[in-house]
Order: sequence, then structure tokens, then C-alpha cells
Amino acid sequence: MSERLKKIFESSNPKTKLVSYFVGCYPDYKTCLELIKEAIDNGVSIIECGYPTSEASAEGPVIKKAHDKVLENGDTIKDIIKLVSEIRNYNNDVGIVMMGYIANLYKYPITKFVSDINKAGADACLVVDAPHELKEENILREELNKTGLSLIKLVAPTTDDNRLQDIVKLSSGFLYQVNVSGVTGVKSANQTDVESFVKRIQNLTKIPICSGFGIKSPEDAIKIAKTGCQGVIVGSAFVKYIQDNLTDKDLPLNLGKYIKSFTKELN
Amino acid sequence: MSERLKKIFESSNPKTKLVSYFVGCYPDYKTCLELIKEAIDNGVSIIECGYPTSEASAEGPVIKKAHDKVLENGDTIKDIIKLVSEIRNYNNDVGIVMMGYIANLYKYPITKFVSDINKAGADACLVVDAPHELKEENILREELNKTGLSLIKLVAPTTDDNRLQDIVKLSSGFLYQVNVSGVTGVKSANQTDVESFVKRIQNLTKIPICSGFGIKSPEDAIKIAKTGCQGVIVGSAFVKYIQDNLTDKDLPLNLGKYIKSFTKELN
Amino acid sequence: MKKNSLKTGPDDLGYYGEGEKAMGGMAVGETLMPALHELNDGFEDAIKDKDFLDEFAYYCKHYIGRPSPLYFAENLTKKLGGAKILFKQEHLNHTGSHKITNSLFQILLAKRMGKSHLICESGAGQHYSATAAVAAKFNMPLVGVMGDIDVARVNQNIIKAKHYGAKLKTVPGTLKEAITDAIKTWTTNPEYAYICGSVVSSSPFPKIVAFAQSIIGREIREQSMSQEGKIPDMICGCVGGGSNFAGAIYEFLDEPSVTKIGVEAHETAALTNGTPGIMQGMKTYMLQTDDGAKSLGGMSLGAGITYFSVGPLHSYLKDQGAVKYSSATDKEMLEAYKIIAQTEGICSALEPMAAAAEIIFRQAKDKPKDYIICLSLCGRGEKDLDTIQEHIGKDFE
Amino acid sequence: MKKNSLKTGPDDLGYYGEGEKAMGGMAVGETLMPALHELNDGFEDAIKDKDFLDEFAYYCKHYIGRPSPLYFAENLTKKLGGAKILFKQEHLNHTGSHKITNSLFQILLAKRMGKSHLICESGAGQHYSATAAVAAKFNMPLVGVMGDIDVARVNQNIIKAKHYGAKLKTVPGTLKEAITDAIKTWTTNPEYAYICGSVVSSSPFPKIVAFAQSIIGREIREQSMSQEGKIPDMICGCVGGGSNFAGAIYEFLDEPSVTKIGVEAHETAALTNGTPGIMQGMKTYMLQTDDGAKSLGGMSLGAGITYFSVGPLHSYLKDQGAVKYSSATDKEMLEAYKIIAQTEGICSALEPMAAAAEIIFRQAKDKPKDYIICLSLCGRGEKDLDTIQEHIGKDFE
Ligand SMILES: Cc1ncc(COP(=O)(O)O)c(C=O)c1O
Ligand SMILES: Cc1ncc(COP(=O)(O)O)c(C=O)c1O
Repeated sequence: MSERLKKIFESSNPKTKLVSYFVGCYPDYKTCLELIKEAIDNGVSIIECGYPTSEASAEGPVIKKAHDKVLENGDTIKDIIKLVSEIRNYNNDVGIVMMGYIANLYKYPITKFVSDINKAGADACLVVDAPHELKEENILREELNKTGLSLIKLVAPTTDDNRLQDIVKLSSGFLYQVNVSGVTGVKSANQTDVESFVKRIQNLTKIPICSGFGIKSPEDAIKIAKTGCQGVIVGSAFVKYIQDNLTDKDLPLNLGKYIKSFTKELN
Repeated sequence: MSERLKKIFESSNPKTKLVSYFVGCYPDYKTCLELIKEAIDNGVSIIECGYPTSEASAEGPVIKKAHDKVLENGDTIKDIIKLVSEIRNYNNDVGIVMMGYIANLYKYPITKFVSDINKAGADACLVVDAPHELKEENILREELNKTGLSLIKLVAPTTDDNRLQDIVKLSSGFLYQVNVSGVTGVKSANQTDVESFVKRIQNLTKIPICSGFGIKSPEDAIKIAKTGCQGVIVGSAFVKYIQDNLTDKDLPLNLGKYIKSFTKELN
Repeated sequence: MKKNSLKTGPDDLGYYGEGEKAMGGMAVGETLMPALHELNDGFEDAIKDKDFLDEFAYYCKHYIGRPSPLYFAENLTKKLGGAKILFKQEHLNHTGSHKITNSLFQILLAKRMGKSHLICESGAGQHYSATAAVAAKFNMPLVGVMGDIDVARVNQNIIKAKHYGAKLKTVPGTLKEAITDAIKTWTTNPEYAYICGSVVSSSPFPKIVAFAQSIIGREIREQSMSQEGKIPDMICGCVGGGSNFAGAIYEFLDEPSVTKIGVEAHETAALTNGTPGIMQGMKTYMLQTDDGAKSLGGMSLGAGITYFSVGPLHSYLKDQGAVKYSSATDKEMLEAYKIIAQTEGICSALEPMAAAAEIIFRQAKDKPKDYIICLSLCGRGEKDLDTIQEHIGKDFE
Repeated sequence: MKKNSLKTGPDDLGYYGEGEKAMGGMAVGETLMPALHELNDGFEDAIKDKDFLDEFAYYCKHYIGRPSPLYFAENLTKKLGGAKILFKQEHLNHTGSHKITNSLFQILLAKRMGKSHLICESGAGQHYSATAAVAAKFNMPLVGVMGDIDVARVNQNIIKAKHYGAKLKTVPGTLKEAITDAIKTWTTNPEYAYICGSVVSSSPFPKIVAFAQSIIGREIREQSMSQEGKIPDMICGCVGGGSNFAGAIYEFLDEPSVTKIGVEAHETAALTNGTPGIMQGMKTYMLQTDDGAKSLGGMSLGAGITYFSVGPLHSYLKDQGAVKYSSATDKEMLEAYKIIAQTEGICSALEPMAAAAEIIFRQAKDKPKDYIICLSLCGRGEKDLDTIQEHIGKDFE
């Protein structure tokens, strides 16, 4: 269980945390670091740092394109862990979550991965395709627990109460509430659906809930923030901003401003 | 049994009769008549006057093309019978054999056909695809007999002695010895094969034998004449000559000369 | 065979029926007559030989995949809301149509008769590719003859036959030109075996092909009895030369309670619009000019049923009033194709869709639910996909 | 099932084998986990339901045309001069491959579970067109996902599926990209039924597909016993995901006297050249970069076996030493195609020619005459004719 994540959610400032997903080393190592620094400076509470996999099964077109670019550049999960250590050097308060698929972790392998991200200063790990049914999830969870890091679990609209109960028991740090069925960055969530889903979770657990998928604008973020969750997660919208403005030489600064338009509403 | 054919073969002049096949009304009614007149004038003993059928199954490419042309021109078997009457008017000694397929005769129908060709002055009829197994052949044969005309039967290299015996019994006028297996105008006969075939027939019958298929030159004709048959039949070679010289305004005259190159060797 | 049976078969000279109205016979050149008699003797001898029949049965099962299922087309039945419709699934045979059963039979016969080379004609290319497959299997060289129009539209069959090692001779035209030319090729090589693709041409081919294909009807009887507890009330099949339909109904010829409907292509409906004539070796109904000089008939999308004539058995059965014959248009065939693809998930050849159209548009609807109609679904549609796309591709978007 | 049997199947979590080396499992996003559990429960329930199994058997027989024959390839056997070679004729199934048995099973299951919409992926398009056919038959809308490279090379399957009423989604790439995208599509519509085309992906798919296809091996046993008086000494099949081969060998897993050889495409030989990894829902051997970030593998002419990974059952059987796995090159596949077309008159799909190549070039020759090798001939060649023409068309002139 990450102490840093705990502290973030114990603090009432900002009221709703902005969790912001970046594809590590996208569009390249250096720019990515600048982008994340700006994100931190503009009020992001938690950085999700994605590592790419060619067969990622939950990514919409925007994030897939970014993954493909990183793979093409030849940047590896090791480079991304190095990036994490630079982020941590830059800021000691922001939460950092490694996010991706089990493919890379299995080959790393898992124990060394946990030890490396711990050294780099990450707080948690989220593996999209590692439900608790998967042996490697169990190994990962145990390693993270031993190391004092969190395993961020996902719950989805399809997750029924029984299963929810199992999952919340295994979760630490926060719960990633996937608010629509689908891949990243496509469908938009319906506010009332999210609200009742958040309630359903809160009936079972006190763990902080961050709600994500399909949040494309500050307005979306506010709507979701009103559902009672502790954090909102924005991924594709920021990655798309980067993607659409790759030639902008002030990209980090401008992304920072764009992120600010979210955070200032969530305070 | 045609008296005229009998007379032709009883005469020793010419020694070997030239039987010459024309596609009736090819290339048109008038030219065809001219061509046949020249043929007669240049020593042809018997004219085979073909009537076309679209699905003729024994014709090689040369004769098929001529058939198709006549069908395209719209000339019918009635026109060809009229042609026969003009030929008969022109010459009273030449043998005239109607030659073709059963399709047209069946529709004519047969009894009327025999009466019409008799009136026109034909001596016989040869139907390529009417073996004695066919009911219509029997009807036709009976009609011809009654009318004093001949039914020319074919025998082929594939015809064994038993079958040969049956066929010669039904034949009158002459026997059409198909000297190779194949369609008209393609393969050339082998002299020794023809010779032994002719012997085989002569062991069974005294009926005159005319040998045909694949005789393309005076030299071919002489070779076949030497096998002991009474007549040689030339079809595709003359039709091809016509086909190749359609624009020659002296075509009848020149065909006559060409035919002469055969008949002078057969005297 | 009992007297007065429609199954008595043709007489010694190949005639179905007697006198003026007799159909069939042998109208070919002398060169081939001995070969035809030899074939007839070879056939009559072979079908008395249990080993030969067992061999045929063995390959029917193992190579072709017979029996083809008799399939209850439940969705189509529901859609039409009348008779119960069964498909005789001949399209599941190896090479994709009923044709291979005949090719197999005749090639086994040719082998038994000591033949070493094969000739065939083809319309839709189904008979060509089927014969080529069996020829490869029994190691006999084959030349196939096809019309250039058909070669263009059923290209896959040509390629497959080539892969099996067969040679192709192309002539201008369609099936009728191919038949005429195949006979010429055979005349040139009378020692070869001619593997005739339908119940057409001179005797003994109609008899031989009907014999080979009659396995279809025997299977229908057995399957229908065991699945439905009765035989079908109606059997419907397309008719080009008429082999699949002859095969399907032969078993039931003496049972007038089974209504039989053969369906030709509208453009070449010899039995509906033709008159008796003698062409291509046989006396039968056909489309021809009044003077008998010229075969007639337009083009149908069903390559295998674009045939101006028809097997003499069918002419005889028509004259006897034992079987009804109708025709279907291209439009109806395409419509039937669509309906069957979408209701039953079967991509049929266009030819049997002529019969399907008859059932769908004219027969099934007003029949009671326990009235069984059996469709001879005699070919699969891969060969026709280009044609179908061209004509109704847009309907599927 | 007896203990220590290779047929015990995966455990509750979908693992074949135990501990570190266990293969399979469920590596998918949370959105689909409930659907997978529901599917597993639905499957376990259905296979205890005799009516359901009877329904499956009914359509296997009537719609698909099962059992597919077990055919003695006499010419090929003679040519090779060694072992006796039998073909399991899965290419005669409706829609032309083994795939339809699985599609049928899963769609019947989906229907039983009250599903109304279907998704599938496809490599060679065989699974897509087969699923589309069955979907039409049971009136369920289907979306299929395929890679654009495959769409171009197996176009006929696409057209047929369209005619059956299915929709197509094209993604850049081949089978692996199609699988990934199908999972995304399912994630977006978790209430749909995903009809997985091989023994791949997350549990319970490998188990379900192996169950459906295991009918192949049961037929082989029965047919081989009745025809040959014994079971085969060797069974050989191609392996893309591995469903036809799993289906052929499942019945014999506990009989080590039956040698089993699975053959992958040389360019994507996961079991020969791969290492364990976790991608596309399962732990299994696969071709990937050392860091697990990227799937690898080149292109084979066999569209259906161009797959960088393999079903976990096969990884398990490889580790157990119970089954051997090898690979075949494009050149060998094409050569095998030629030989089989010309000796047996069968136009095979290219995929099973990987296994045929193994038999022809490496297994049959030095075996005694009473040694029986059974080839899983799991698809017909129409879909590949263009590819074959392009590569070796000239060889047939
Ligand atoms: C699929 C199919 N059906 C029907 C036919 C027509 O032949 P028949 O009338 O002899 O059955 C053909 C002929 O090529 C064919 O290929
Ligand atoms: C004809 C054919 N064979 C084999 C395969 C490979 O699949 P599997 O390994 O699951 O049998 C495919 C897949 O599309 C196929 O179409």
C-alpha cells in the first residue's frame, strides 16, 4: 500500500483529484518528461505512466497510435522506468502509477519489475489485463504488497456486486472505476450511470474511487466529479492533444494550459 | 437405288471418280451454283451438296466456317434443294448427293424431303449422324428406296467386320469410307491403312467404295486412288480454296482449274 | 423392373418410349457408333458386377462424402409459411456439386473397360473440375472442352481442373458448343473415354448418367423415411441437361403421389418452349429454328443450365405427363439466392436457384405444413460469386 | 476423467498444467471478466444438457454434413512408398473447413444463453464465413473483424459472409490484429457473444473450442477402427491457433502410441521458435520481443496459420512432451498442394498443406506400409486459388 497515494487522497486539496494518463516516452523520452512536468505543475495529482504493448486490448485509436509510435521509436519499459525516476526527482508529492499490460511484466519478470519501479519512485501499478484470476496478478500483488506499493484494480460497469466485493478487497491506493464498457477514448459515460455505480462501490468500501474513460473536456470532468468519486482520470483527451500538436514547439506549455482548464474546475 | 449413280460407277471413265463436297449456298446461292458448274465441267463425277446445321458434329474448322456463313446468310435447306434442281438442269449425268445431318431432315419432315430432292433431281442422301440404329434413318432409307434414290452409308476405321456386314447390306449407290477417325479436313489418311480397309470391305461386298477425309492435294488423291477404291472424296480442300479466295472475281474458273489438277490425275 | 414402369429405361437402341414419340436414340457419326456400343456393353456388364458397384459405393462415401445430408430448411420454411422444405445437400459433395458422382461412376467404368484417356465437356465447369479431380485420382489424362463465355464466368473451376492436371480446350460459345466440340474431339480419338456431364447426348449416356445419379433419389427416400417418416410430396430440381433432377426423381418415377417439377432457365426452356428435334446425338425437346438448322436460346446467369436442349428422359417424362417442367428467370434465381443465403446460411450455385425460385415463388406458400418439398440443392456458389456480385452485390450492402 | 489424464482439461481458472508452467488462464480486462465467467458457466451447464448436445449433433449431421469421411489417399501413399496415408476430409464440411463445427457449437451455446448479437475475428476468413452462415441460419446479426491483408487475399469468404448478412470490420494487419480488435469490439459490447475461432484467447475459449472440435478425433477413431481395424499411428495437422489439430488429437491424448505432430507456418512457428508469454488473453508460447512489448512473426501464405502465438493447450502438450510440433515453409506448402491436387484430385486450402508437407517430406517415406498416418485436411482451396496461381500457376501449365 503506497503511503504517497494514501496522503494524496487524505488531503482535501484538490477536492477531486485529476489522474492523468501519459504514454511513457511519447512522443519521445525528452518531450514526454517535459509534458509530465507541466502536468504536475498544473495540478495533476496522479500521473499514470503507460508502457506500450503491441496487442493492447483496451486502447482506442488515439492511445493505440501513441503506443505504436513508442514501439517504433524503440523505447522500452526500462526507458519508461527511467522516466519515472526523473519525474520522481522533479516532484516528490505526485502519485505515479505504472500502467499497461501483463505481457511486458511477465517477461521483465515481475519481481524485478516491482523492485525497479519501487527504486524509480513509482507508487503503484495498474495492469489492464490482469484480473485476480490470473496467476501473474497474484504474484504481482504479493510483490507490490511486500514492497509497500499499491495494485490499482479496475472495476467495470459489467462487474456485479459479488465480484466487486472480491475486487475491492484486493485493491489498494484507489479503485479505477471504468465508467463505460469499451476501449479508451471512445464512448462517453452517462452521469447518472456513473453516480449509481459510485454509490454501489461506496456501499462496499471506503477506498478512493477514480472514474475514467471517455472524459474529454473540463465539462465532462466536472460532471463526473459530481458523482461522488474522489478522482477523475483523463487519458485519451490529453494524448490526443499531444498527438494533434506534435509540431507545436511550445507543446508542453500549451498542454499545461489545457490541463489547467481541467484542474481549475476540480478544485 | 439410284440408277444414275449405278451408271457412274459402271463406267470406267474416269477410272477413279472424284466426289466433291460443296456446302450448298456457300458463299452464296449464285456463286455456289457457278462453282458447282465449274466442278462438273472439270470432271467431278459426283457432287455432294451439304446443307448446314449449327451443331454439326463431324465438321472441321473449314467446313464449320462455311456452314456458319450459310446459316448467317439465312439460306435454308429449301434454297439448297432449289440449287440442286438448277445443277440438274445444267447437267444430267453428274451424281448429286444431299449431305448433312438428321436435324434438318427430321423437321422437314423426312417423307417430304425425299420427295422434294427427288423432284429436284438428287440421286442420294447421306446423313452423317444417322446410323442404322436411328429410327429416322430407317424411315429415310425406306422412303429413298421407294423413290428409287440411294442412301449413302458411312463406314469408319472403327467399324468392325460384323458391323461392316450390317452396313453394306443397307447401302446403295456407293459406300462412303471414312478413312481416318476425326472431323473433316484435319487428319490425313495413311495409304496402307486405307488399302487394308478397302480390302476388308471388298471381301464383303461389290458396292463401289469412295474414300474420303483428309485428302488435301492431287498427290493425296492419287495415293488413295491406288488403294483400290472406286472414288475419292474431297471436301475441305475445295471449301478451303473457296474460303481463301472469296475476293477473287474469277473464283469459279480458278476453282475449276484447281479441281482439274485432281481429276486429270485420276483419269 | 416391372412392365409399364417409367423406370424400365431406354430400349436397346436408346429410346425412351415407343413409336413416333420415342425420345433419345443414337444420332452420331459412324466413327463413334462402335465406341457407344462398346460403352453400352461395358456398362451393362459392369452394373452386374458387385465388386464394381461396391467400388463405386466405396468412393462415393470416402471421396465424395456421400450420402449428402437431407436438411430441413427451417428458416426458409418459416419465412414462406407453407410446405416443409428440405434441401438435398449435393453442394457438400467433393468439388461442390452433384456432378462428381457421375464423373466417378464413368471413370470407374472407363478404367474397368481399359480406357486410358478421358474427354469431357462442361458448362458451369463443375463437370470439368469434378471429372478432373477424379481423373487425377485415377491417374488418367483428361481434356475438357468449354465455351469461352463460360470459361470467363466460372474461372475457379478452370483453375482447379488445371491444378488437377487436366487440359482445357476452349471454343467460342457456351455448353452446346462445348458438347458439339467434345463429340468432335472424341470422334478424333474414339479410343478415349468420353465422360458425358449430363443425361444428354447419344445413348447410352442418358442411361448411364441417370444410373449414376439415381443414388440421389435413393438417399432421399431413405433419409426422408427415417427423418420424416414419409417420402417427399414434391421434388424440385433445376434442369440443364437434367442429371441432378433425373437423379433426384428416378427412384420415385413410379410413384405419382410424388409431384416432380423440373425447372429450366427461362432463356433456354426447351421443355416449355421447345419442340422435338434431333441434335447432339439425341431426339428430344429443344429450341431450334423451324427448319432444324439452328439451335436457339439466350443466355441465363446459370451457366450449367444455359442449354437449348434437354436429356431425352425428361422429354419422355414430359410427354407421359409424369413430370412437370417450368422455368425461372435470372431475376428469380438471384432473388432465391439472396433468400437462401440469408435464411439458411448457404451460398448456393445459381443453377439450383431456378428450382428454389419455383418453390419459393410458386409452390411452397399455399401448401399445408406437413407437405414436404425436397429441393435438389445441387451446387455451391463459389463459382458464381463474381456474377452475383456484379448483379446484386449492392443488395447485400 | 481419470487423474493424470491429458484430457482433464484446464482448471477452474483456465490453466492447463500446474505452477510456473501452467498455460492458458484469463488475461483480459475487467469489462469482459463477467462475460467470460458467464460463458464458462453457460458452457459447463450446456454440456450436461443432453438436448443441447443432441441439437449440436443434429446440425453437425444435417447442416455441416458430418461425419467428414476418413479417406485412404491411395495415390499419395503409393507415390511416397511408405506409410498408409488417410485424409480426414474436413474440407467437405459446409463452408469448406473445420471451422463451422466450432461456429455451430458456439452459436447454439450463445442462443441457449440468450445472446442476440455475435462478434468474431478471422484470419483466413473461413471462421468468418462459417460463423456468418450459422448466424444467418439462427437469425443473429454478426460483426466480423479481419486484417486488411487477409481481406485482400481471401476475398471470397468476405463476399459469402456479406451475402449471409454479416458485417465486416477491417483493421490493418492479419489475424493477430483481428483478434485484438475483436476483443476491443467485445469489450465495447460485452452483452454480445464472442465466437472465438480457435483454441486461443482467454479461458474458457480454448476449452470450448477444443470441446466442439474434438468430434473430429472421435470420428477418426470410429472410422479408423471400422475401416482399418486400428487407430492411426500418427495424426498430423496444421496449427494456427490450433483448433483443427486439437480437435483431431484430443480423443487420443492419453494414447502415447499415437504420435501427434502439429505443424505451424515457418514464419510464425510459436512452438518451435517462441517463448512463453502472456498476450491476447492467454499464457502460451509466442513470438515476441524479449521485453514482451511486441508480438513478432512474418507472413505465411497460409492466412489461417499466420499467427504469432498458439492455443495454450498446445503449449502445455509441448511442455509435457506429449505432442511434437514442427513447421513448414511456403515453398513446402505449395509443393504439397501440387502433389495432393495431382495425385488425389483435391484442391486443398494452403493451411493443411503445412501438415501435408511434414508428412510428404519428413514422415511417410521410411515408415512401414501398415503404419497409418492421418492428415487433418481441414480446408478447401477455393479461397487460396488466387494466391496459388500467383505463386505456382506456371507449374501447372
Ligand atoms: C451446379 C449445377 N447445377 C446444375 C447443373 C445442370 O446440370 P444437370 O441439369 O445435368 O443437373 C450444372 C451443370 O453444370 C451445375 O454445375
Ligand atoms: C483452412 C484452415 N485451416 C487451418 C486454420 C488454422 O486454424 P486452427 O489452427 O485453429 O485449426 C484455418 C484458420 O483460419 C483455416 O481456415
